[in-house]
Amino acid sequence: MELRTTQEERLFREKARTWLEENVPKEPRPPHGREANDHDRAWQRRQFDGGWAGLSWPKEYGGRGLPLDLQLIWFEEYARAEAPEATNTLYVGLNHAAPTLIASGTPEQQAFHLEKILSAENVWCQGFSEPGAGSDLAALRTRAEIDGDDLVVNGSKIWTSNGHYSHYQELLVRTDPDAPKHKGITWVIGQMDLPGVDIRPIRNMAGGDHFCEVFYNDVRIPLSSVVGKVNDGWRVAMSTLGFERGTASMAHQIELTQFVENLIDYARDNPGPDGRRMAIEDDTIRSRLAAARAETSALKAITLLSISRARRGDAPGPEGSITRLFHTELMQRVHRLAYDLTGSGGLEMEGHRGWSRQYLEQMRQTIAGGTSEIQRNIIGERHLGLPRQPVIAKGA
Amino acid sequence: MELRTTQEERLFREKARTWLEENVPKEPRPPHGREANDHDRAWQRRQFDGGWAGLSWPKEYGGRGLPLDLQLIWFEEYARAEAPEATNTLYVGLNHAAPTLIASGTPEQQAFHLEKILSAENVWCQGFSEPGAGSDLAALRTRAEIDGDDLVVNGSKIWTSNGHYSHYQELLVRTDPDAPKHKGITWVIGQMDLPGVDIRPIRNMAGGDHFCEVFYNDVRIPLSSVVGKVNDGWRVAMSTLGFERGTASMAHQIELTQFVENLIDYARDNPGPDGRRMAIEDDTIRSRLAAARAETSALKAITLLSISRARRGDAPGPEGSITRLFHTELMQRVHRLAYDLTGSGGLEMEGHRGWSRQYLEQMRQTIAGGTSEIQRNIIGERHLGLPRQPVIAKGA
Amino acid sequence: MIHLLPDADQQQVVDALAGLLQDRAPLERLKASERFPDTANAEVLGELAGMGIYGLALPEDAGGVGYGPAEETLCAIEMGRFLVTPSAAAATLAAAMLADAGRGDEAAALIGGSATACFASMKGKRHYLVDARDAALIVLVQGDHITLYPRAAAGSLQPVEGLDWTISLHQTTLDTAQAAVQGSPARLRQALLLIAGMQVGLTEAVCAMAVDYAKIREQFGQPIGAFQAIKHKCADLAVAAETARAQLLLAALAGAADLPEADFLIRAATLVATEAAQASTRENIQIHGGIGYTAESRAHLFLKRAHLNEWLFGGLWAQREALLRAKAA
Amino acid sequence: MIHLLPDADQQQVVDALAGLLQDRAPLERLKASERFPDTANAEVLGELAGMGIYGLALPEDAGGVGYGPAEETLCAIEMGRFLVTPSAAAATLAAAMLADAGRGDEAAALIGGSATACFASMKGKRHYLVDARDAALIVLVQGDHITLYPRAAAGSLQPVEGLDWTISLHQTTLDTAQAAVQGSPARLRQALLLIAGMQVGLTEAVCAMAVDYAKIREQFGQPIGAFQAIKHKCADLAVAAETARAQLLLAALAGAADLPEADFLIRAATLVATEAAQASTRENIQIHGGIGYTAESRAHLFLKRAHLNEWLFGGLWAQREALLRAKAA
Repeated sequence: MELRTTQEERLFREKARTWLEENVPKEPRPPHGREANDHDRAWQRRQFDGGWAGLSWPKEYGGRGLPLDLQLIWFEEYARAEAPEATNTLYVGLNHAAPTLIASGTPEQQAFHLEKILSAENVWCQGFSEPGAGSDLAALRTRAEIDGDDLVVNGSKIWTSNGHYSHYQELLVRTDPDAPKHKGITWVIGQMDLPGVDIRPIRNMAGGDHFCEVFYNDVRIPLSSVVGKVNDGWRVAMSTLGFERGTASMAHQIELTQFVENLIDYARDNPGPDGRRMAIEDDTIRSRLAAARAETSALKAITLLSISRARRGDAPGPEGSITRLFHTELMQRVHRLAYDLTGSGGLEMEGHRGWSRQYLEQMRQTIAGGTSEIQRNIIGERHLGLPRQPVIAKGA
Repeated sequence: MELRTTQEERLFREKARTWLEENVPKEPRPPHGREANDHDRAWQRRQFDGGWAGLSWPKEYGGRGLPLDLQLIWFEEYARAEAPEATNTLYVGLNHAAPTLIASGTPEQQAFHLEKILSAENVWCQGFSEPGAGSDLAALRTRAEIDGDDLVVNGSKIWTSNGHYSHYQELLVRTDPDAPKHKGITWVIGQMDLPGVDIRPIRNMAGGDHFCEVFYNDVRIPLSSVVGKVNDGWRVAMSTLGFERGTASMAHQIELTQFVENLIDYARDNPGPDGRRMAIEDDTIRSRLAAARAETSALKAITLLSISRARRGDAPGPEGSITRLFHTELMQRVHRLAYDLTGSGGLEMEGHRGWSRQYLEQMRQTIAGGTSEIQRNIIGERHLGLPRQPVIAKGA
Repeated sequence: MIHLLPDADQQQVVDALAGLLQDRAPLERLKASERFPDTANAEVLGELAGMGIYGLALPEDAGGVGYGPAEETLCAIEMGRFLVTPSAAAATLAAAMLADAGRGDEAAALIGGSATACFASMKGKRHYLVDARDAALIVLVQGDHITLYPRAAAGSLQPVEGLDWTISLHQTTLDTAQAAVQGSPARLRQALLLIAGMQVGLTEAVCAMAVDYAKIREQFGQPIGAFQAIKHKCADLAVAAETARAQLLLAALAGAADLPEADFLIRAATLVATEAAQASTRENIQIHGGIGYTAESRAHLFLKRAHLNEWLFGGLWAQREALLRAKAA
Repeated sequence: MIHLLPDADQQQVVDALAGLLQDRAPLERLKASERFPDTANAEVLGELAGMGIYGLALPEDAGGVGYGPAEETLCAIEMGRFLVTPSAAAATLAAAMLADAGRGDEAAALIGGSATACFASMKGKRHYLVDARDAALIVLVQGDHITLYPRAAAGSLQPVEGLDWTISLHQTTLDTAQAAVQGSPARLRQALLLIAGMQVGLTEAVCAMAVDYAKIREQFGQPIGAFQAIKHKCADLAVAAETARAQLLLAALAGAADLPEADFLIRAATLVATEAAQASTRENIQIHGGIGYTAESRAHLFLKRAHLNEWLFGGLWAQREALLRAKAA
């Protein structure tokens, strides 16, 4: 246990601050859709060109090989500079696909894809969930049959974030229908413009079309696009999920901290939901603001604990679900607080600074990428070692 | 749907008020133990002699056969008169044992016991739960073998409220160990002073010894004490539980309403947990008091809904678990609020007016008589028709 | 004697309304993924006028049907269940206030459907109008007051994007000097009961919706309702629905009988029903998982309406304060 | 670089203390169903003095061991886990304040165990003394101040029945004019970290206790931990323990480094740890079911201590206010 600021950290922080001051886009990021994606790509490209992309990626893959501590400093300065949301439409590529390719990809796959992800030349989306499977990810049924040098894919995926403007997809397909549920799955790089791929955006309750449903009709994907081995996709995917549940959401957390400070400032200067006094003078609001402030700090603290474990060499484990569960539920509490702060202003979709819309969008936090219920199962069973829940075989 | 005050109700209310004014004990009820029981018995006897006991019991069993509406008026006047807690050490006899004997007892059992329950000559306790069984009531293992005209009982019971000063016990024993879990159970009247009965009080976390553990060593109980038929005890017991979960806790609810009003009065006149202003001026306290007031009203309302269903002739059903769940969790919220109101005064066991002790005692609400988890199962499965949870047979 | 179950006559009124709504305004009319056109709300309002619902609790000599608060509250539950525009309740209240003021012709126009009304809600010193369309009258519930304004009291209407897609929303400024009628305390109670009634109706709707889904949606080889995480959420929805309904009906009867504790019971009803509605509509989304987050599911419409309804009576804070001031039984 | 895992040296300190406590002050010493005699607390305090724990973070030239806030906070967690009397923390704080004031001999007496200290807590205009016994010194944390009083500043001690059976409780009135030392801001931070540390320790203890029980207790033919209702509660306990520990250690390091956000992080730690401790100790009782409600289970001791600890730093309300005033990172 120690806290010290090294000379390297100090210099890095200074450089980051200077660069951000000079380069952060002046125009606001569009809230969603293709416009948001265009903005994200331009901004990522600028970071890439400036040498600020892939800070913690290994050097041999185009990154800078810096420790997570420096990555964290970058995000801190990033938030301080009020740079655009770091958790954006490039998240899957940068935080899922690239780590998977680094861990399990072939040298050819790595050479072709990694830099294009980092420079935002290519946008990636995920293709894990299916309409019938939901939280039971391994129940996926999208089939892929080997035909010559190709996989021929038929089926559909759902909850594919940003699918309609992505170039590539992390695709999980069933290559052996006779194997047990978790076997017989293959992880493959899907190209979104292949013949037979049909992408339909799904409108969400906040009016955005962040998610898509993707249909595959005899889509031919070369076997050279398989990552890891055929039928070994579950293991490949789980390593990616472990990564997501660890430190990848660091930027998000720091943004949340900033958001809470904004709420406190707002509450000092604006009437509360009762319309009679400044919001901060209402003890119920005060108390929720104090809790939000303390809990966002604790969120950062558990991430620092994860980084400490990573520094010790621990592989990402099920305790990542603790971070994820706490993070997602806290996000909802904080955004509900923001919504409540605006009183009847919450009747407008944008409300104050979009807080109503964000309140609605945060509903996905405890659902997407594994519901809170699933996270609690993982924590209970894999982290605490409690017995698995009994399952009755179908038809029993 | 209607609300009207009949002449009968008006007269009944007046008479009740007058009688209570003249008869409510002046001295406070001791908080627990045998002293509380003595007090309860004297007070019950006075009500019995005055014709105010067993208001809604059928006339042929010594009651007055009045509708539940009048029973409710009685409890309202009872609370208004600040009479001693109505939910007292005689609860099991009056609200479990007597209804069971009325529903399933023999004429001899009824003739012998009912009046003695009503007049508090005999105190009853329950003997359902067992150390190993917990919420899985039907897993009980206390054996009873038929030997001549007797049952010979061996085993032990736990969570027997007031067992150490009870005369009789509602005892569930296993008479057929080879039958399925819910079969082979018999409901029998146990006498607490029989040879082989050993009663050991269990101290609870608030320091009282409300509960006992009871051990049975070759205890001989005549077969004439069986209520219902041998091996039919589960059905007999369930009808009693249904009764408990319906309207039996009406008195309790009205007491809770009074308690919340006391909290509001206290909050107006006393500094809050921050020590800086009257408690009522703290919005977090205000908000909790308002919620408590609204919710105790809603508790009374769902009981009135139960009474309405009873009036229509509906048998007590699983929706009784809704009342019970809401009631017990509300009790805990309200008593936690009382505890918090006193600030650092909560460091004392008695706190203000015993609120600390009561806060601790209320911990049992969501455990005893079926945990909240069990109540939610019942509501989900029996009331809403959701599928039962999968169960793996032992050793599977 | 307090009886909280509808008698045969009351059940008939409820059934008639539910039948009409199921027939002419089923939930399927709401294309969940699109904003709902104003004209569609107008059609539903017209159907309800045809049934005489806006004068249900007015005496016959005032052009009403002669039922009371109990029947009207039961009907509000059905309207909440079908996500009927709150302008139906506004029309009921406007008609009643006009009748009280001896303006029978204007009341008759509302009851007959040839004129319509809408709710307003405070937004700082300005106001929102909810489903304004061509409403001739505006109902504002704020604090301990209910006030009826003529349309002319509203300045220019500025359309804003509402949270609730099924209802149009405008900003304006009401000239409070131009009040048409200051409603009586009885009308305030009626308004609170109607709004709480809509909250109860949608609470019951999402409870049923969640339970139905939990029975058919399978995960890990079994219906999700078999898992305690989901089953217990459903149980909590049932508790919320039962308590909110019981409190509402008790409050309605107390209001009708003008009991001293009526105000207390009615404020308790708005509080309990709104907490129930907001918590239940939220949990319904969670129980539905991914599909519940999409605009294609109707789950979000209930959540948004539960928030909208809160502001028809001026927000929960005002309810709490009124509740603490009110005299308990 | 912020590293939140103990290094080998720090782990050694923790292990030594845990070993001592397991050996000399195991939880089994607390007869859960009886009040715990004062003398037993005195014995534990003596054992800890023997290890030099009260001077752990004081420099060697001040009679201490020369470790820092990090090690001391880790030790506070262990003391919380074993329900050590808070007088251990009081002795640490009193020794530090005396050393700051140049009263080395008195500090040495505390470190050596020949004198003891206890905490006070405000009760209106009067005070509670917690585990007072023959304590020579009294530590009061209130608002932004920490003050050390001589025993003589306390009026007559009136014994009261405490909620926490393992600790004696007295009412008295402190003559605030008789303060021995006004502690520095650093001592206030130290006090908050020690108290929060005890909260974290008992949070971890009940998480482990609940999980262990959920694995062995069977109902309906399987361990109760297989049921989601229990499993998910255990998961929440794990989340509470992990967040409370991480926040505490971050705050301790920030305090040691005197970062500008140290006060913020430390108040956040007291808040998070106390919420975690009170919620977790409560859920542990529920998970234990009937046995958890009895005095024979130790579950209640943890709950009561979580409440007691809250008042050692003047209550949650004060923490919230201080947190809102403090400068964030």
